[in-house]
Amino acid sequence: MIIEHPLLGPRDAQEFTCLGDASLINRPDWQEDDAVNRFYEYLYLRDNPAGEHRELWYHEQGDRSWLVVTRNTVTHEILRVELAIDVARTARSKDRT
Amino acid sequence: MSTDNRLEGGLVDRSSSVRFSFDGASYTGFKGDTLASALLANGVRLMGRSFKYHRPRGPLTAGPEEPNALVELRGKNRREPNTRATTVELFDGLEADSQNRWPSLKFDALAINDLMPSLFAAGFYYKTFMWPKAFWEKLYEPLIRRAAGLGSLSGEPDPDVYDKGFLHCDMLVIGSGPAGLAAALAGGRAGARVILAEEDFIVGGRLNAESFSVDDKPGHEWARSVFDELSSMANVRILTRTAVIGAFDHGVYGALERLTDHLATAEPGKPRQVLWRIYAKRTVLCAGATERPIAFPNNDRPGIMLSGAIRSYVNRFATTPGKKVAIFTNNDDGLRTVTDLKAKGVEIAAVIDTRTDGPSIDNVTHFQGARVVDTKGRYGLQEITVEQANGKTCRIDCLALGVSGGWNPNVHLTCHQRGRPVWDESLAAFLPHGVPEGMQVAGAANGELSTAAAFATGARTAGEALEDLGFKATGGKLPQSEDDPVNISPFWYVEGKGRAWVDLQNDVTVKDIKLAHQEGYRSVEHLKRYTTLGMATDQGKTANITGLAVMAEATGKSIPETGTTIFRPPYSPVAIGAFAGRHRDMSFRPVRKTPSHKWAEEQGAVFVEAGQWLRAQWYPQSGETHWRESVDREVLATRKSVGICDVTTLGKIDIQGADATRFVNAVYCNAFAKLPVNKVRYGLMLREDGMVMDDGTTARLAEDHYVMTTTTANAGPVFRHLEFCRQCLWPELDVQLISTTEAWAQFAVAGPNSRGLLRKIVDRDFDLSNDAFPFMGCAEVTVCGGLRARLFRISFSGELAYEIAVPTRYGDALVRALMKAGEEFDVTPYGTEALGVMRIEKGHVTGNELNGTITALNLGMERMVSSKKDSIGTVLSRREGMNHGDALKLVGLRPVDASQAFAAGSHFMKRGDEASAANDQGYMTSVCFSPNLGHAIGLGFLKDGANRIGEVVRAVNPLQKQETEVEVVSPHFIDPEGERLRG
Amino acid sequence: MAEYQLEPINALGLSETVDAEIGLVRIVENNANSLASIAIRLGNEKKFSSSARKLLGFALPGPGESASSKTYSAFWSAPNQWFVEASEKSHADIAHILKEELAEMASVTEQTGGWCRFDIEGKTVTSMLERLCMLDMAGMKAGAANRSVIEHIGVFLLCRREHEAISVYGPRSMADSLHHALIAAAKSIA
Amino acid sequence: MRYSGFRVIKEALTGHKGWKPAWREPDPQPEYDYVIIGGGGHGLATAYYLAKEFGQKRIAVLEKGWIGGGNVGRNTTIIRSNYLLDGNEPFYEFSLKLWEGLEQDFNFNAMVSQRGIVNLFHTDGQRDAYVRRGNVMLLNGADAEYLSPEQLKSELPFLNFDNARFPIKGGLAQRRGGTVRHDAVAWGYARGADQHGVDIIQNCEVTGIRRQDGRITGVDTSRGFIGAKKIGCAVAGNSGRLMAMVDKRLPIESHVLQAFVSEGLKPVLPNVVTFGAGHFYISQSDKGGLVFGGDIDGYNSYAQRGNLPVVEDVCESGMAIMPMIGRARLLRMWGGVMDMSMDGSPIIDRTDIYGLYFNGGWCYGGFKATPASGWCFAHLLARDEPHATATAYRFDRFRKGLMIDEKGAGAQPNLH
Repeated sequence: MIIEHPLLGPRDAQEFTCLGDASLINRPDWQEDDAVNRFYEYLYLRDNPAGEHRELWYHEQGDRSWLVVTRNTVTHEILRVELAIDVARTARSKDRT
Repeated sequence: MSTDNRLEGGLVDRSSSVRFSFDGASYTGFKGDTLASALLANGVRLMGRSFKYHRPRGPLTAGPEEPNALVELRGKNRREPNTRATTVELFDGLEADSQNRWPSLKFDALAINDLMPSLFAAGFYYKTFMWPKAFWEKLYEPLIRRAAGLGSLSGEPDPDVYDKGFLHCDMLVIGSGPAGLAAALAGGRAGARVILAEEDFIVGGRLNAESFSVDDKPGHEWARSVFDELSSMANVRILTRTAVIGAFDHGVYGALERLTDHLATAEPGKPRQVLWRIYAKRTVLCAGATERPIAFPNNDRPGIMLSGAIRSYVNRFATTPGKKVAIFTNNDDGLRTVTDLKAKGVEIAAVIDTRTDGPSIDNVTHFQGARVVDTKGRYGLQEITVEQANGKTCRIDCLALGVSGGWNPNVHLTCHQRGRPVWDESLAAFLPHGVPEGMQVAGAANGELSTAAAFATGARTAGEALEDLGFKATGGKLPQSEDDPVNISPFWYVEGKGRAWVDLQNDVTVKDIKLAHQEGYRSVEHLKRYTTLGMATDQGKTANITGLAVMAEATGKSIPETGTTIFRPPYSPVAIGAFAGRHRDMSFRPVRKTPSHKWAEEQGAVFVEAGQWLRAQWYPQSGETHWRESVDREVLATRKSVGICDVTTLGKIDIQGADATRFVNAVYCNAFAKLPVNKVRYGLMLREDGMVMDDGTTARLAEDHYVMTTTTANAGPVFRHLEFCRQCLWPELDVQLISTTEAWAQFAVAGPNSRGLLRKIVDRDFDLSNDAFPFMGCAEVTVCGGLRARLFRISFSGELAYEIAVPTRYGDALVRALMKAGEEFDVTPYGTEALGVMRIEKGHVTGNELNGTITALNLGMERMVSSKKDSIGTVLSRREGMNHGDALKLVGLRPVDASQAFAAGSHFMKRGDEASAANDQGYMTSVCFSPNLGHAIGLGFLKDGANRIGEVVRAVNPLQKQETEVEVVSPHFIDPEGERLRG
Repeated sequence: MAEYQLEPINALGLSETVDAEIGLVRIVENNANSLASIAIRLGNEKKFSSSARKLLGFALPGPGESASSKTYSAFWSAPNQWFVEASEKSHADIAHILKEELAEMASVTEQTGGWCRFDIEGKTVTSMLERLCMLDMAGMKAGAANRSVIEHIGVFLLCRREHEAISVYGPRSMADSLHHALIAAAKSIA
Repeated sequence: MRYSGFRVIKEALTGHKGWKPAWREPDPQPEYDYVIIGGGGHGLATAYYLAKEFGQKRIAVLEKGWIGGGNVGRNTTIIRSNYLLDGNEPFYEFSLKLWEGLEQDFNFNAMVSQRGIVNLFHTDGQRDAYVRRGNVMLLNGADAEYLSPEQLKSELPFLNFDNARFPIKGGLAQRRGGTVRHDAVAWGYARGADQHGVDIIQNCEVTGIRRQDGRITGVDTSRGFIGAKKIGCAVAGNSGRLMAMVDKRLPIESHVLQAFVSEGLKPVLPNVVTFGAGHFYISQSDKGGLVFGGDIDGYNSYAQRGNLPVVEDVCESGMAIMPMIGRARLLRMWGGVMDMSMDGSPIIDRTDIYGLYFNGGWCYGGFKATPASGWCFAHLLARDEPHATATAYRFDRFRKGLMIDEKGAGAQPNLH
């Protein structure tokens, strides 16, 4: 597979480590009453679609960026690649508003 | 039988004769021959035995699709079993042997199977060999295993080396027949980066095997001229002897280049083959087509081969499989063989055309609407029986029979991403469908079977791809060549009494397929698996479609309704060694050496693998005969005076930034918010699921600067985790991370005299006294007259100890200086074993304890998990199942009888309990002999262990037939109050 | 004068530089430089880039690139992070030198000891490296700087001259393995 | 019809006219007591044991394609019960015991071959972990044997003892482990289930699960609605897809695991060998092919195919430990979609929808588990309580913190 790195262009997926569902970015608030349950759902119940999937990949043998890769799990086609730090910042700023 | 079937002409080099041997007999061929063509030229038709019935076989094909002519090539540790004689390029001194036969190719004992074919019908083994139960492994299976298999491995390590390589291009052209050459020319002339890959050792594909002319030149000459033109282009790379073996995601292709297989010996250090990974923006697949046979009774005799293969032998290799040849066809292409044979003066015994309306041929015995219904000649064809249109049969003498059932486009690579070809009625063949992204198919592979159409579609397809990529295709005149239509009337098999083979190698007959149908194995997948159709080394390249057609007829459905089998990589079999490349033996993975490696080697150290690192395990001294002597000495010397150990392998992560404190506090479960500058603290890192991930010490070098250490094994995973936390969880924090594991050479200096030793190394302006630099202090210092260094007062051994770090290139010098400076204290270098002993004596945990299923509670560190802050893992560590009353707790163990030993991996049982899973109380994680205590000691996890100090339990180890009574004690065997390390 | 003098050794463990000529390529161990990493502190991007430009003599290069002046050269290593290189003779303490100029704006980390460097030159550099590395070696332009993998070893590859000269930086602990891989590939294509 | 040597000879003499289809091809009934979704090894075994051992009737197995076309036909055929943890070892040992009598039980030769499995270890830490594991096996009544390097050298002389990057320090053997002809397992169970009256309905894809008042009523399929009192879901690899029909998220991801076979070779490898310093396991089939595999590709996938890096990684490991295979040719590679659970262990449990039962999350362990999985799932379906060896395979173990994590890799499916 080839991942179109937003900064570095096409790179062999072999340089990357895949973590899985990008919803791991959305870590729950530890102070909520049902924090244990929220963390359970956050950590264990991840998206696993047959189709488009947003997932985290780490450029371990490259620039150490975490990327959010939108990939079709049936065809392996990659539709979008973003820097995870940008995605996370956007998510955090939305949280705050 | 003739001994010389060599003809005039051809593309072999008659000036270069080549000697070779087959089954010990010597022969001569020419450069440019394959093993099969040279053997045929020498009148040898019998080259192999089939898998199940051990039927005598000769080549069916002249290419990689060969099912029959498999040999063991080369000898000794270079033996290559199952090598297709039809693709082996002849070289001087080549040695080949037949296989799957005993005692000889001609007299094969297991050919007895052929006398009872009915017993060995499809799937017979699923229905018997079940009684008595014990007989399967003892009797039946060994017999079957010995009879099965084909060639044999040498059993010796492969002596050759293999390379891997990586190529990038705009356009990859697969196959160099007319379509491929046209495509490559278009790409080359447009200035694109083109790779042309050809499996054969010359370019041209069928142009080399046919007698057509192209632009008034013989086809092979035209191919040669294009080769010359392409070779002159800097932007084109031609890879001959290179099979593209797989189409992977996003335009990544695997290709195997054979560099030295055509040579008697390779130069040392030169690879035999290269496995290329080709990154192609676009791919034009011009893989051609493969002819398929017609099944008829006894259609497997040596001398019966594909009609097009005979043309390859005649036109390219200047050899005929026999002096008298018959042709059996259902299409016009089969008739071309007649013309070509006649042109070379080979006698045509007869032409049998299944069609009643096929073209007529002059001056040849020609049967229309006829079929071959039987053959004779056990070791080589002698005679065929023809059933004529009027139902009468006649026998015809012949030494070879060319069979053509039509051509199947080579769709293999189009299926590698699970594309499913579709049936085309007019060609009676499957055409590519659902091809991988970026791939386009041209020429015969796409069902364009005439040479002119191959040129046209090759050029056009390449042109489209080039335009997509932004290149301007130059167009240009297409070469002129034959443009004959395909006239085919599907005909798959001849009904008859005898066995009609569909899959020749695996001995799958028409009857087997019908039996599979009768027993309900009707889907293509069931058919393949039940009968083994298409599962042999040729992957059914010549068999699958016929098999499908037979099944279709049995089910009364059309072929497309019956299904299609798709092909998986690799397109042709690839040596496992080639996939491994250089990564074998000592080069399997890189070696990481510590800064003191060279010095340790000089000391005669014994090294041990710690992940990729090599670390000194102990330093034997003269007179020491057992490792324990060395380790005990190192431990005692360190605890008595001072020892030195290279601890560079621990991961070191530099953490800086305005929010570094917040960050460190959030990734460790224990509190770090108030760690003063110039202080070190032990940190416990949890995974988000609450299990311990790693531990280590983290030093605060400045307000906004920390250095975290990790265990050796987890340096990479922890760094990845921290980057995840930084980028994905807390992107608003000002934190910068970088690994400095390699940048600093770090040594533990441990023992009561460590301070005295370091006073001689650390520059005087730094006060090493206990008051000025107490336990858990850290500082940036200079050593040996100004070299910057880092000093940490931390202790893994439990002694007064320091770790000192200098830039890595000074590590070698530092260890030498430490040893020199330590002479007055009898300083001792110690290895990982002594390190391990001392940490067990002190009750520190390592990877043996931190096995990924252990919580802070299990370690007795539950109070470290701060509930007052958000840190990774704290929330889920509160789950009920991780906090129940009799949770495992870390304890120390010592033998009740001090002379007794025990082993890590033992399980704890209460005294008096039966040793069983139900009574399991926990397990031993680490064990060593403590030279200080004079007996074995261990660490382990025991249910409710903290409340069981003083209890005697049994450490049972049935695996090693050991059982020892052990007393549960505190895990801190030595200096439990920590007075030494604070001294 | 201290009692103990510390002399550095080369990454390959020798005191002299290893220099091998195989076929048309020459592989030379380079121990002449000091290295440090610099990473921008959040919110200091503007101030940092002008200070860095003043100090280094060039604007810090973008992703996948390198730049150099008489004294310094630098290559991009990660978003907002660079490796800066200078002669060890003049800049043995490169991290401190950079820190003095860039403190508060950037996190500076000593990296000299962390890396080994091999300079590869010759007509067949591309053929040699395409046996080792999945980057597009034939398409690599002068000034390109990329992190990738050679035989399971994480490396930086800097293109000094297109198709002619490449420097490979690898983890110092793996210098022997990296050197072995380079030599083996050079022999393969020699 | 009973299969036997006598029958084979009789049929051979009479032109094989008497063989009947191994299983019927019935049309679906309007309603069943039990509908098992998934005609793979586990689904067929479940139906077989439901009928044979638990005396249940009116059972159907629905298969979207052809039976045995999923992971039971796409694995590396290894059976073993060498597990470390309490939650797993008794279950896999139960499975191994069922394998030992399976062929006589369902009258089909699946070529259960207890040729032994050897796990190699390369460090002292691995040795300690294997000793712990071997003891767990013995304490659970399974067999285990500790092998010294010398013993290994005499048993497997072709291993890389002299020039290995990670030297072989010993091995843990389970002599009762081995291999089975994988396709035959599906066929044997199918034939056995069919003979006990189970309807095996192929080309019948479930498109929806109907519910009423919190309980299931049946399934919509490509062949119409089929009513059911109880539904058992046994579609590992596609568990997420199926359970999405009832809006249930699972602690499971789908990943692709590649497997490989070489060209046929004369016997060269007597048993199953696994490498401890890389991702590699290998055996030789009765037909002569070296069957081997390694790690999953590491990304979520339903594609039944993988990519080159893992192929290379597996072959590198193979060459590291067994350099004699260098000249054997890799013939075919394929991929299976695995249910990778969050702790590496399976789930056999009720769901919170009345009448809907789940079996999945098998990770790498699915094939060897087939008999016990079928038995335990049948037990749960028929009696509404877990079998004694499968009590830990519950959904709520993650919520409660009772993970069964053999590798200690945590909630990271691609590391199990």
